[in-house]
Amino acid sequence: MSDILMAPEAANPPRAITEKTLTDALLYLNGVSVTFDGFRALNALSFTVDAGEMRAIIGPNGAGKTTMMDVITGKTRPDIGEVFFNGGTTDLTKLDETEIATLGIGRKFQKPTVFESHMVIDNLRLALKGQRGALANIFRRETGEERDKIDAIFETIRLSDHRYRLGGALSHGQKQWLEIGMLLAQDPKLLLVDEPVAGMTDAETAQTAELLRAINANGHSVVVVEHDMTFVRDLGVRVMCLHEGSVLAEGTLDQVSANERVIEVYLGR
Amino acid sequence: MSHPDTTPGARPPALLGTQGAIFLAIVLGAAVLIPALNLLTPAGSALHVPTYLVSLLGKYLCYALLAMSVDLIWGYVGILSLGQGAFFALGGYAMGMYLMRQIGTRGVYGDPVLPDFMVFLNWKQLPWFWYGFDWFPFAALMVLVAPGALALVFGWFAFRSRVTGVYLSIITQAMTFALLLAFFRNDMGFGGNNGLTDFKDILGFNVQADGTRAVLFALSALALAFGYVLCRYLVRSHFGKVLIAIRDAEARVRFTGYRAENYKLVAFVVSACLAGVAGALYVPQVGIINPSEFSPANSIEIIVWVAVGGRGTLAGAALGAVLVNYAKTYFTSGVLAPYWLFMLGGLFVAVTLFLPKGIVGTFLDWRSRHAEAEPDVPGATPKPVA
Amino acid sequence: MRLAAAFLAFALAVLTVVVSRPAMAGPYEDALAKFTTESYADTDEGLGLLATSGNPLAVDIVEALADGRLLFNADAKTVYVKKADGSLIDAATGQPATGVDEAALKPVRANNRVRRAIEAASGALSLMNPDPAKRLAAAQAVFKSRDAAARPALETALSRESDPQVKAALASARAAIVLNDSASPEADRIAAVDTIAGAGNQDALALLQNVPADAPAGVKTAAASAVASIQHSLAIWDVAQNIWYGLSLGSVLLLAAIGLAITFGVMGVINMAHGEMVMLGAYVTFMVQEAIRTYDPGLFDASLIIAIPIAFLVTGLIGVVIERTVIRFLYGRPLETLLATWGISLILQQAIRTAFGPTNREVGAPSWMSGAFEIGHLSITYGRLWIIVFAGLVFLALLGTLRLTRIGLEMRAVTQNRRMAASMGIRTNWVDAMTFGLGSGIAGMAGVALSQIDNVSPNLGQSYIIDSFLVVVFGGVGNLWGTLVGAMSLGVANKLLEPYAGAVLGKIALLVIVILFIQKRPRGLFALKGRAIEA
Amino acid sequence: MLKLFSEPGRFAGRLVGRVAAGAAALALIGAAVPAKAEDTIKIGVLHSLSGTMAISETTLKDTVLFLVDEQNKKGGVLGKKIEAVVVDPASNWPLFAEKARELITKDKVAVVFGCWTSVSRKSVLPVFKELNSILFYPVQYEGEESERNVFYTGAAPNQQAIPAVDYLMSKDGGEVKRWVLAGTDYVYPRTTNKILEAYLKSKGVKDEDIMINYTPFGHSDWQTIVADIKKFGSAGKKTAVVSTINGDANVPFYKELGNQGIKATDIPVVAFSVGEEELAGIDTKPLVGHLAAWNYFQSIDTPENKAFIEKWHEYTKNPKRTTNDPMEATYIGFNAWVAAVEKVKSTDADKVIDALPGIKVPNLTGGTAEVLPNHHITKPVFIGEIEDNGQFDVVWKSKGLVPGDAWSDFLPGSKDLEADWVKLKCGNFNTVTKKCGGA
Repeated sequence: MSDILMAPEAANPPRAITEKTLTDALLYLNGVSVTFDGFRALNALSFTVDAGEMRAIIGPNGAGKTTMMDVITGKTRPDIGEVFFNGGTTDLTKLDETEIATLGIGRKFQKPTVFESHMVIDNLRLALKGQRGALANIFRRETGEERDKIDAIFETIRLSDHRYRLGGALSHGQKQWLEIGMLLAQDPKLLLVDEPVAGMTDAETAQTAELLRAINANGHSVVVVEHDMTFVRDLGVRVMCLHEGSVLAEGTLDQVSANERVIEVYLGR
Repeated sequence: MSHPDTTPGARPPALLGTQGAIFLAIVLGAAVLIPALNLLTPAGSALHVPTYLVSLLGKYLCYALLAMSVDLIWGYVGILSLGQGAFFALGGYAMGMYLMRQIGTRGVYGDPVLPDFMVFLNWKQLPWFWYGFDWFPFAALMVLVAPGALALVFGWFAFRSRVTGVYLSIITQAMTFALLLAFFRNDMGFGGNNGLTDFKDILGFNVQADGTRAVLFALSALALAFGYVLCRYLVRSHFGKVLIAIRDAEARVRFTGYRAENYKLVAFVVSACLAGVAGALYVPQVGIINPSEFSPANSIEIIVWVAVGGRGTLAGAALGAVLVNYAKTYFTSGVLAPYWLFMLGGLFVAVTLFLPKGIVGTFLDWRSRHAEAEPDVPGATPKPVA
Repeated sequence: MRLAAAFLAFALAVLTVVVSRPAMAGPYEDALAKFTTESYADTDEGLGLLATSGNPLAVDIVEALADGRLLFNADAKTVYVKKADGSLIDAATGQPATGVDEAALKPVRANNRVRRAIEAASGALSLMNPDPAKRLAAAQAVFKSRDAAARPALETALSRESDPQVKAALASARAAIVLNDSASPEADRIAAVDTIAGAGNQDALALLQNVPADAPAGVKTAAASAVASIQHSLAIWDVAQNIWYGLSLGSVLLLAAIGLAITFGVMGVINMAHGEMVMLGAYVTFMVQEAIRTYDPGLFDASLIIAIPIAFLVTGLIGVVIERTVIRFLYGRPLETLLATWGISLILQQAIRTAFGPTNREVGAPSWMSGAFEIGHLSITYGRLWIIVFAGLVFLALLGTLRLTRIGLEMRAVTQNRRMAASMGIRTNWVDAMTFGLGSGIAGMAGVALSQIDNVSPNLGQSYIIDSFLVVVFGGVGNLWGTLVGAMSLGVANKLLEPYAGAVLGKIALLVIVILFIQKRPRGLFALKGRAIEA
Repeated sequence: MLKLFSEPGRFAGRLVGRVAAGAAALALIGAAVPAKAEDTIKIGVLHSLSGTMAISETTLKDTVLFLVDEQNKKGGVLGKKIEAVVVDPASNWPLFAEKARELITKDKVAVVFGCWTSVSRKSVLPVFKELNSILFYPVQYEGEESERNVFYTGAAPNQQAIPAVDYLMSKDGGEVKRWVLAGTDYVYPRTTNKILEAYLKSKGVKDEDIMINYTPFGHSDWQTIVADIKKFGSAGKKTAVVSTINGDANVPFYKELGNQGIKATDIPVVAFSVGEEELAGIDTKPLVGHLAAWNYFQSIDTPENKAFIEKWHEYTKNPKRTTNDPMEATYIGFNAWVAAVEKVKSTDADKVIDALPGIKVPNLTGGTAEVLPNHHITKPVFIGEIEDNGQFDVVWKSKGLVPGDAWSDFLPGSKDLEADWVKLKCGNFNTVTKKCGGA
């Protein structure tokens, strides 16, 4: 718990983007702008995420949080700006969702989307890292370690008792977890998690925070978009505040929430 | 009706649930019994099945396979093809061309090579695309290749440019409509509106002989059984799970790293080939193939069969095809003849209103409500998609 | 030549303004005799003689023959003209006939051959008719017959003609004669070529292409160059003509599709019964016309105007009923709507078939919708013109309803966010019913227009449903402008393709083009931003 | 079948039972239509009552029922009442074959009256051959066929198309020099136009004076084509259109002719598929003078026709109901069959088929129709001009009767073929190879 709070990069002051960071940064956005007929969703957005880092992103509605995820996952193409992955080796703007996903970027949607008419276990089976080819999957058989992996994930997301229920039959919170579980199954380098605790009870929220920290602990980089400040506090990681499509402030939650302009934006003065 | 997966770490699910077993039992049973009753029992005996009925049922079975091919892509991938009739017809034409070539000099003009319709429109020689069809293996191959290739090209374009929903449905309809117009043209060399007919024999057997009919019936039944097992296997494989996932949340599937378009394409092509086989078996049994098989109305009717039987249940699709077509046969003769369209139309409205999941779908629901059990077929009762 | 002589004689007779006295037994009497033999050949001859006779009664006789009022008694070999009031006039004397056994009278029959003779004769006879329209017809008749002997008559007529249009017609008629008259000097004939070339239409072209072989070289070359220039200009006009055809086809597509743009485009109901709504509209037109024919034939020209609102109400009402009884249970399940409406369409078709019989019903065209006029060499038929206008009006009306009226606002609100709209106190059920009713009603109005150009049979709807869906999808579901542009571009494209590819291949090509286009723009021409109908 | 699905549990043990039950269920389908009493003679009526062809075929269904009614008033045939079995093949060609089979094998009808389109006839042919029954086909068609089990009471091309062209070439017809052959793209127009083309060329018409145009079924936008015809016709030579345009497409075609002001005096259109029934759907005032060639017109003034129309109106309780050529063909076919049955005192197919050639029955236009050895019949040919009342005014009539010719002399493929079911017992005897061609 505490060790994660004291995680080294959490204390670091905001850094300007330099060649050095480009090479070791896992994810690297530079001057990304996206415009939907007139409305600027992203405005010269630049930031980096390092390998193994967990980053929380806050910001009022329309700050461009979801658009940012769309850009990273290839759902939306930026008008200008560069998006690099793996220390600048891969240009994400050239790839489509599938390719980006196979590169190791997993995404959890704001509205939990699991495969409702599949059993929970099948949801995980589908997400499990491995063969993605259509023809090959016709004759695919489930291997022993795949089964073990799934069991492990079930442990992590605490849904072992629900494995044979239909995804659609789960509660909202359980769906959120299942979706996170599916992300784990994909075993991505980077998880993009959009409002994971929306509509969760406080208990569930706390558990989710723990879960994400655990995930981050065993080597996954995580970017969490969330409104819920207590949750962000629970995460206790570097926070970045977006506003009108660009970074407004960055630092620990306390630093950020102390920031004049952030307060202005939030309290709309 | 216990699901094979209820114990952790169970082996992959058995291929057939009870439902499938029953279905196969009936189909295979029919494949044996009907021809037997037709050939072995004397006419007039209570058990005798008249030849008329054999080829009628044979026709139903071809429709059943066709319906199943639609269910594979509509029920499990959410692709509503309003052009499935085109694949059926192409398979039928491939077979029809073989049968035409078999007529040889027995045509009314006694021309050894040219089919009659070419003679009286005084064509001089056989168009290139008719070559090879006198050789059965080639024709049989074309039964799969012609529809398969069309599906491959069409699907490749449509799926990778992510045409979905009604847009996809409408362009599939446009596709079959274009083919309808094309095959109507006598210049195309497929016999125009009259199509191909007056077949003599298939692999040396007279198509009109009772024996041949019985065999064709049995083959149709086997094809249906095979089609069922195939689809069943597909939808229960990892591949099939992805299909259902695509139906329910395509974007999610892409973000999970699957090439949704490839999965759709494979399913689409398989379904087209099944439809082609259905058409190929259909032609020798009804004795004619003509462009009306391409008409969009036909393709819509196929959808209706599936909906009546129960979408996403395979067996239901087949059942729906048989029931609706039997209703058609029954209503179109006798006193009801003038009113049969009322009944058919009424049936469709009633089913959509009162059995939205079709006969089998509704039944499965009813059963899983009573016997606490997971649905036997994954996604047996899909949420509405288009 | 006989006719020719006729024209000459008659023309002179008129010129010298001699009040011709009752003729003795002569050509006129012979002519009458010819009408009593029940042979088209004789009737033809009779018409010739009639004109030569120079008898003032001739005109009446020809007119009477034209509209079947010329009666004869085969045994008595007597001929009578039946007046509009039913009274009989003895053709021989021109005096009212009395004590005629009408039962023994038969009308003199006409076939195409006789009708042609009638046209020629009345043409020659009415070059001086006070009615300019008649004179114009006469001039054109002579232009067709190209009879050298009519030339003097023409020239006098020309010298007296005041109406420019008629004058031009007379001039080209004369030119046509001169051109083919080997007697007249080369200069005149070349001048004639120019006059004809001036007309620059198909007839002129035909005339110039068939210059007699014996014509002097000068004439031939002049004709040749004229032909070239005419062909060139006509080629350009052809494109314009095809575009016009395209627009009119487009307007038909628009009418057929625009109702669907509401039920399918806005509500997301895959409405297979849409075509039947159009069909019902056409049958309403038929019934309205039947009623008018039986009760007040005078109103016939207004029949369509009357039919439009009735069709709208009837089909709209049916639409509301369908929505309330079936569709409303199927919202959010677009495919189920496809099946249900397919069933409904079968039922409606068979219902009409049972009620009206399977055969076509006659829907007449009001006078203001028949005929054509020319702009340059662009021939425009009134029927098509009005349909285009009507389509435009319907489109604007619909646009207005959606944009400006309260119900329109509520419709858009409901389609964009049902629950929000409901929470704002909009009666979504009612709005749904109204929307579907509106769509159906508009389809009905389209039916009124389509009844003018297509079969009024139970199958009417089927022939439009596919094109309608194609138009809506091509234009972009849920966007009226898309439907407009889609319909028009498909129409024009079709008509521009047709001359080269032929009707069938053209259509096929168009379908393929649409399929490929959808690949490029999977949401149609005018993709709806934000929440498109994701059926 | 449903019930089978509702049985839960493992199936292996019950396999046998289920199969039996399944077979039973299927067998039920067979038993669906109960057998009828044998004191009547059954005849089949195979005309579409729904779908696109209902527009034309429904009338023929009524005609057969009307004729049966008349015949039964006279005591039926062989002292038995005739019972008509009506089915609806729904304009669906495979369904035609299915229904034909049903009529013959299940209802055991002695003869079938039916079909309109060539494709429906082609579709049922194999069935009639296989089950050796009789079909009376009442519609004018492309010829090029003569089957033992079929009797063609409609016109062959030489009984309709060629006389019409001859008429237009004559002085009365307007000495036409330039021809537009416009048709719907299917076998009948294709063949007819091939024949006409050959015939016109044999009459010295040049290629550039023949324009051939095909349109799809139900073609509704005729602007371009009518404009083309107009252009083609304004080349200074007398032009006519020979229309083999089928059913539904005619109404928009004629409406367009009217709109573009093509008068019969300028470019007459002679049609082979437009009868009183089709005209009922059009305002004929703009069409006066356009022609049609048939072997019967409602307007023909003979006592037989008067009586027929009177009874027809009585039967249909509709004094406006029109009659047309295919109706007369049905009338002839029906009476010919009755005569043949009475002659051989049996409804046995073989006997009747052999008896039919040579049978003479009165037609409605004052002549007699004789069934020929090639299973076609003799017919008079009439050419009528459309009148403003939707009827035809007969302007030409053939001298005497024209025998139907199964194989056209103007087609290379068929000029050597000859059909004779009496002497040669062959429908396509090749006079060159002296062999019977077909199977």
